[in-house]
Amino acid sequence: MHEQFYKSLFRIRRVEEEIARIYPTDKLKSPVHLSIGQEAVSVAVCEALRPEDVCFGTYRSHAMYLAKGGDINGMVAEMYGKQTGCTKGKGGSMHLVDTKAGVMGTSAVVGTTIANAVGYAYAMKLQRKKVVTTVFFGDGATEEGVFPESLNFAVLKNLPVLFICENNGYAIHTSQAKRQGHPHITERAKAAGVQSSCVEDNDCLELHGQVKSAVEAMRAGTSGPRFFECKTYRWKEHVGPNEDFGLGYRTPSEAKRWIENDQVTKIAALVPEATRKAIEAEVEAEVKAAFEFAEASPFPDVSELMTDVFHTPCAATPSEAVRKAA
Amino acid sequence: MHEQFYKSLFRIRRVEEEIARIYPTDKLKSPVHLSIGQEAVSVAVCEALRPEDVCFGTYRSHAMYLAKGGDINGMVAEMYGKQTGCTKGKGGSMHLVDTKAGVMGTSAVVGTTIANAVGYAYAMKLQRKKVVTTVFFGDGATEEGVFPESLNFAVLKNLPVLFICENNGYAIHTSQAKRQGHPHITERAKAAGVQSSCVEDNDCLELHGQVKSAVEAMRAGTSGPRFFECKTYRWKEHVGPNEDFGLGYRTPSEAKRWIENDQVTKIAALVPEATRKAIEAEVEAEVKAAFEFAEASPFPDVSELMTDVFHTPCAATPSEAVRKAA
Amino acid sequence: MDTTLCVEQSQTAEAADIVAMPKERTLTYTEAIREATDMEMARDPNVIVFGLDVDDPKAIQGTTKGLLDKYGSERVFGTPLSEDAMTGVAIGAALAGLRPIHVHIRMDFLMLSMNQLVNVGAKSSYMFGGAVHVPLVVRSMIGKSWGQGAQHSQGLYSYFMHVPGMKVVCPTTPYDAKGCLIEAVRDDNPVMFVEHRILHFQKGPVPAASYTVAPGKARITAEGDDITLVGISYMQLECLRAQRYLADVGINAEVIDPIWLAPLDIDTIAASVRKTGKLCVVDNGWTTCGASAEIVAQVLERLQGTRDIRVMRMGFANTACPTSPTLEAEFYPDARRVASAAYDMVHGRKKNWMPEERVDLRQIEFKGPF
Amino acid sequence: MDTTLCVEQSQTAEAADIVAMPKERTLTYTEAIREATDMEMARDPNVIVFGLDVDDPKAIQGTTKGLLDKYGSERVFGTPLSEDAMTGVAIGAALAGLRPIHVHIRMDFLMLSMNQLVNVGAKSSYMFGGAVHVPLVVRSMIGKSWGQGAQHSQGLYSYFMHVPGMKVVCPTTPYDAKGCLIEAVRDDNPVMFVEHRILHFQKGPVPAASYTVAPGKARITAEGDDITLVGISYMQLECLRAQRYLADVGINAEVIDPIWLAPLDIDTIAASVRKTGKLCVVDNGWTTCGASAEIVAQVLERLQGTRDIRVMRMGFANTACPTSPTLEAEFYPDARRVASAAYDMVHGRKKNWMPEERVDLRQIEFKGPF
Ligand SMILES: Cc1ncc(C[n+]2csc(CCOP(=O)(O)OP(=O)(O)O)c2C)c(N)n1
Ligand SMILES: Cc1ncc(C[n+]2csc(CCOP(=O)(O)OP(=O)(O)O)c2C)c(N)n1
Ligand SMILES: [Mg+2]
Ligand SMILES: [Mg+2]
Repeated sequence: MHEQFYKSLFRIRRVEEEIARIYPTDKLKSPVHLSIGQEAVSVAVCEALRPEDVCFGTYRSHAMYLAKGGDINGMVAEMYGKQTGCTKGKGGSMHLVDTKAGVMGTSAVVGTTIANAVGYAYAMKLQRKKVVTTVFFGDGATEEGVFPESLNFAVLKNLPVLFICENNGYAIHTSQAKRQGHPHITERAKAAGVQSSCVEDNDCLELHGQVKSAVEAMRAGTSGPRFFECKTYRWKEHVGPNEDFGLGYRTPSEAKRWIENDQVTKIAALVPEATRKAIEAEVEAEVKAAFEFAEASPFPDVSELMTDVFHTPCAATPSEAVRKAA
Repeated sequence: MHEQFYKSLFRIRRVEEEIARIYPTDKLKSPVHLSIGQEAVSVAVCEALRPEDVCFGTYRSHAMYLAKGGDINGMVAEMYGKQTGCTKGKGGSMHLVDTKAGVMGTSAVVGTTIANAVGYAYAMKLQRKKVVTTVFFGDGATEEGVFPESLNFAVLKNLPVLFICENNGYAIHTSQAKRQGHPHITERAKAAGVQSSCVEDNDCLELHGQVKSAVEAMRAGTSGPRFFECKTYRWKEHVGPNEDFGLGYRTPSEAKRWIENDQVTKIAALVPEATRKAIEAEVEAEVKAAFEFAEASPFPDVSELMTDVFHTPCAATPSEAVRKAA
Repeated sequence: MDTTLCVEQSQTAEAADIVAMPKERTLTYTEAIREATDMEMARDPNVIVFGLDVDDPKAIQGTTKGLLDKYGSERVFGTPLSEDAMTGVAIGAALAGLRPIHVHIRMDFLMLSMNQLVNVGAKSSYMFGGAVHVPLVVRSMIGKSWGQGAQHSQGLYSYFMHVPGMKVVCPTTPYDAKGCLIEAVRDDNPVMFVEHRILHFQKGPVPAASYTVAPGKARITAEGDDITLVGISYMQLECLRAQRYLADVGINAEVIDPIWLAPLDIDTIAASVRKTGKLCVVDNGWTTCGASAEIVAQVLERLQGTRDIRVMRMGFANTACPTSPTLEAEFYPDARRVASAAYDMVHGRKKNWMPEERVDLRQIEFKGPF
Repeated sequence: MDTTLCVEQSQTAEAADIVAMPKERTLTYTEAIREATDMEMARDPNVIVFGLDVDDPKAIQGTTKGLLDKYGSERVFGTPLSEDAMTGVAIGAALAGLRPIHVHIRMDFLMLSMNQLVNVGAKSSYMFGGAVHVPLVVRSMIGKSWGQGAQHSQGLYSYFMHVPGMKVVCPTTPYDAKGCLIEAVRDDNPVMFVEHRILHFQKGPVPAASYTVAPGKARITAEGDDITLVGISYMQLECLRAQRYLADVGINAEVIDPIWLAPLDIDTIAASVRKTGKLCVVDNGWTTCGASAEIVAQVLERLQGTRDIRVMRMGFANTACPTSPTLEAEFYPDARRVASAAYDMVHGRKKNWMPEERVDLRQIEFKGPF
């Protein structure tokens, strides 16, 4: 188990580090919202899920995409704007998708996928599929009306949906306390009737344990929606490859405790060194290959501009007036 | 005090009974959402307010409008669609306003005025005015995202705003339990950080007492927002003048306990008979006069159609091309 | 409304059987919608119907009546008052392969759903590179008269024409209501299905069999050479009435019902204007950046350089809808005012002609409360 | 962009002093906005500024920089992520006599505010019979390039032109940014103030004094007789560049900046088209039911029967905005494509001419992350 966790954590970290490294070359003309520091949440949750389970996310979902099994080549190529990207260069870093892996899409408008996940879960329940639907979102998203509205419906219909709030304490540069009159998200979820808990300290294994039993209960049909507030921390700037302590809205000393508690390092320590080395070598090769794949891939042809607007091409406009009935 | 309460309650009841009586004549070409049975909430709250305090409401706000001191003639004439109506025939029964009396407007889209009231309260606080802003809304409105969003901002800024939820158990024909996974509105308000309480049984005096001390604390600057869930019951159909037990979504027996607990009757019993009679005579005359006023008033001239779209007339389109600078 | 108008044969392969069907069966618009929904629900277990009050005793003017009993509360359910999230739920369910019909009793309330509709529903197919799609139908109704007022009367469909990725349909007859709804349910993309509360009362022939009315095809509902009247949604009725008034004075108006606003059958409209040289678009919404602006612009784009044309747009007065009957009457175009304007266009100048009201062409009176 | 363009004198009484001011002072668009806000906040204690991140270190591209220190956190504050309620709060505050400037870093997010804007803000003055009014300014920004994509790139101002009761302004120069914002703040009605992220980088002359740029007045930014180019928002820049390309081949394009889309100065546009006979509207949004449809329709309504005209609309491709640079380039009109289209219009047929890119007319490159 630790091997798997470590591989997933390390892989996410390395992909994002590579993104950050390459970013200054301007080859990735894409806004990138890095998860560095927050990988533990996605890994803890996705390791409790099966391939057929489904996740929705946000613009900050590189970690979820990879943890859930999304194709690494498709993701990196997408950031390069290449035809081989997971959306063929149409969605970019904020709209990752890999339906085969159960990544049902991410959104750049805060909060939107919360409701989409609930609808997806409704469909799964109606179709008697034992699929668990998960949605990842930030602390800021809980301020949007769609959050309580979605919780209410999930409770009303007792849906197997997992709400994962990645509380990194900030929305862009504004702290939770400056945005929430009563900054206790878990309490609000409970008041909506959702069984909820809060996991402090970005603790990957603790969160995993709790999520696992929640997911099992959902599969067994003995649990409705569940909410987890996952305290975590973003190491880099809100969007882009750099650190941002210079901006002054937060301090390096605040970050210190989170960095010391880095889950990539923590879980690494639980893996025997030889295994760890092998994992790392494997991941490095995979990451390298993904970036090479992306670089080598072609840009989409301009003929792609107008495809996919509709799922089936819009019926051609008839060229003669429609006959009037006799 | 009981005299005043009774007068206000009886006056609202009688105006609405008249509306219901006249409705079949089709003179009131206006949807009417009667408050009959729910008057106690508006009276309990408005009797704790001063004329300069401000209220916002919904399409079901005849009671609030009258209890807050809105002009009775303007209201009845408005329902008749007359020029003398409180919005000159432009808003109808769902958009009552009387700024002089502190009735700042009502809305036909559920939930909208909750946020408007919070904004108004923000302005009052910024301008150092000792005004309390109140908003009335139904149990259904608490399902709209605007409700928790508004509570959060009110708490964040510690605003003197009174949230009055008239919980009549239904949204149109759908019971609260069919719409709310966890039908405990007060709990949700508390989880948002608002000091909240629930008053059962449509109890006018009990509610008044609680609201009065809340309002006094707000004026003294020692209280932020307050929330009251007021259990009450609508006797008539959702919209229109009739009873609707025939529809089958609720039963007369359910209504029985509320009707037996009618606050108009209850408070009447606390007023000496002679005073009561005098009040009733006075009210009857006033109501009669209001309907006569409405009947006698002219319809708006068609020239009114295009006035008031903008507060100051839109600048005329210039008739020559604008000179280019040299 | 003349029930002999508007029945078109064999628009689709499936509709072939219809030709053989007796034409007499008459339904109201609401019954046609109910029947279309029922048939699609029976055909496809993925079709579900939800929205505020779809399962209540009034069943959305009867359009969802009986569906709860027949299909159960998992496939037919009322919702909390949460338009934003419920639209997101509808999209999520559609992503999972359901074909939701999400019902709104007023188009005005869609303003709470705009984020999900514009930013998610309309864009998902494209922004995910075709990996997903959103087979969603949104039914919404336009109110009119009896003091509906500013917030219960809007026809805001141009918002959904504006954004790529959605289809928009405004059927005006029971026949089209049924055929377009079936088509919309089967479409793999978000379709905004626009109803009008006054159209709900219309009766007309509706085949019992299943049939579809294909997107992007307008219908010529009356032929004529003198002027082209395009009537959208409820205004189609007023245009047909105006056509009668005009016929009384020897003017032959061609009346077109676009049915689908997106995709829009500009071919049919432009062909008519090529013939008549005069186009009056009567819309059931505001004209500024509305469907009428689009139709006028497209017709000009088509016909420029080929012939001189005259155009006119009619629609809601450029204000919020007032409630007083005197103001309301002035707010909306009606048959006589359409006829009067068309008369002026045909004569090339202001003639101040207004037909006497004909009893048989009077508007249906809607009696409240709602 | 040519900084000698676009300074207009004495549009208002107040602007009289400006004539005497030295013309050299140059600001960026963002500085102009910041200055306008600062001056209005100093002038009127009822002016407040709020919105997500207005008080954060980046201060909305600097447009709100320093205001928090100067006016305090009661008048300048960031908000929760609650666009719906915060728009309602803005309206409520405006009803109470404040003059809020509500800032949104993306126009796309306004889809969450539509209910309050369309159903409450735009309608309150009318539906309450003039008893109240809503002196609100909504600032919103359109994104472009660097993979902003489907949900961070929309120019949805036609939604606010459609609904009566709102004004809409899209200033394109620092001069107009300042003058229009001051005007918007003083207007007693809701004003949608539309910015563009690329325009933010523009520099131009901005008088230090206070002045207003009045609603309903377009500006002719280049004179010419051969064709009229109307460029909206950022597309004004592309039109001015196209004008240069066309000048190189002997075509004199008249370029018009409508500045205000509601009220729209159709007089100026129609007068130009009366002269040139050719109108190309280049919009920074979709064309269907967009501002370009409205302008084309209104020009035709004005000029029909007086002269033959040719029209063309250019705007976003009819799809959501893609992120890949190759597709993005195709999605937007640009100077060379505008020039090419105008060239065809002037020559009356397809000529397949496309100017060589001139270095001095190249687009500003926007470098991400955002
Ligand atoms: C509806 C909406 N409003 C505002 C924004 C701008 N925005 C982008 S990310 C963000 C912060 C979100 O914070 P949170 O939900 O905590 O997620 P995090 O970025 O911390 O992961 C904001 C305000 C947006 N994308 N969508
Ligand atoms: C946003 C919105 N959605 C739906 C409606 C339709 N509608 C009108 S009243 C109503 C019920 C509201 O219930 P509640 O808030 O409990 O108020 P009550 O009528 O019981 O006083 C509904 C759903 C509306 N007016 N606005
Ligand atoms: Mg966060
Ligand atoms: Mg209720």
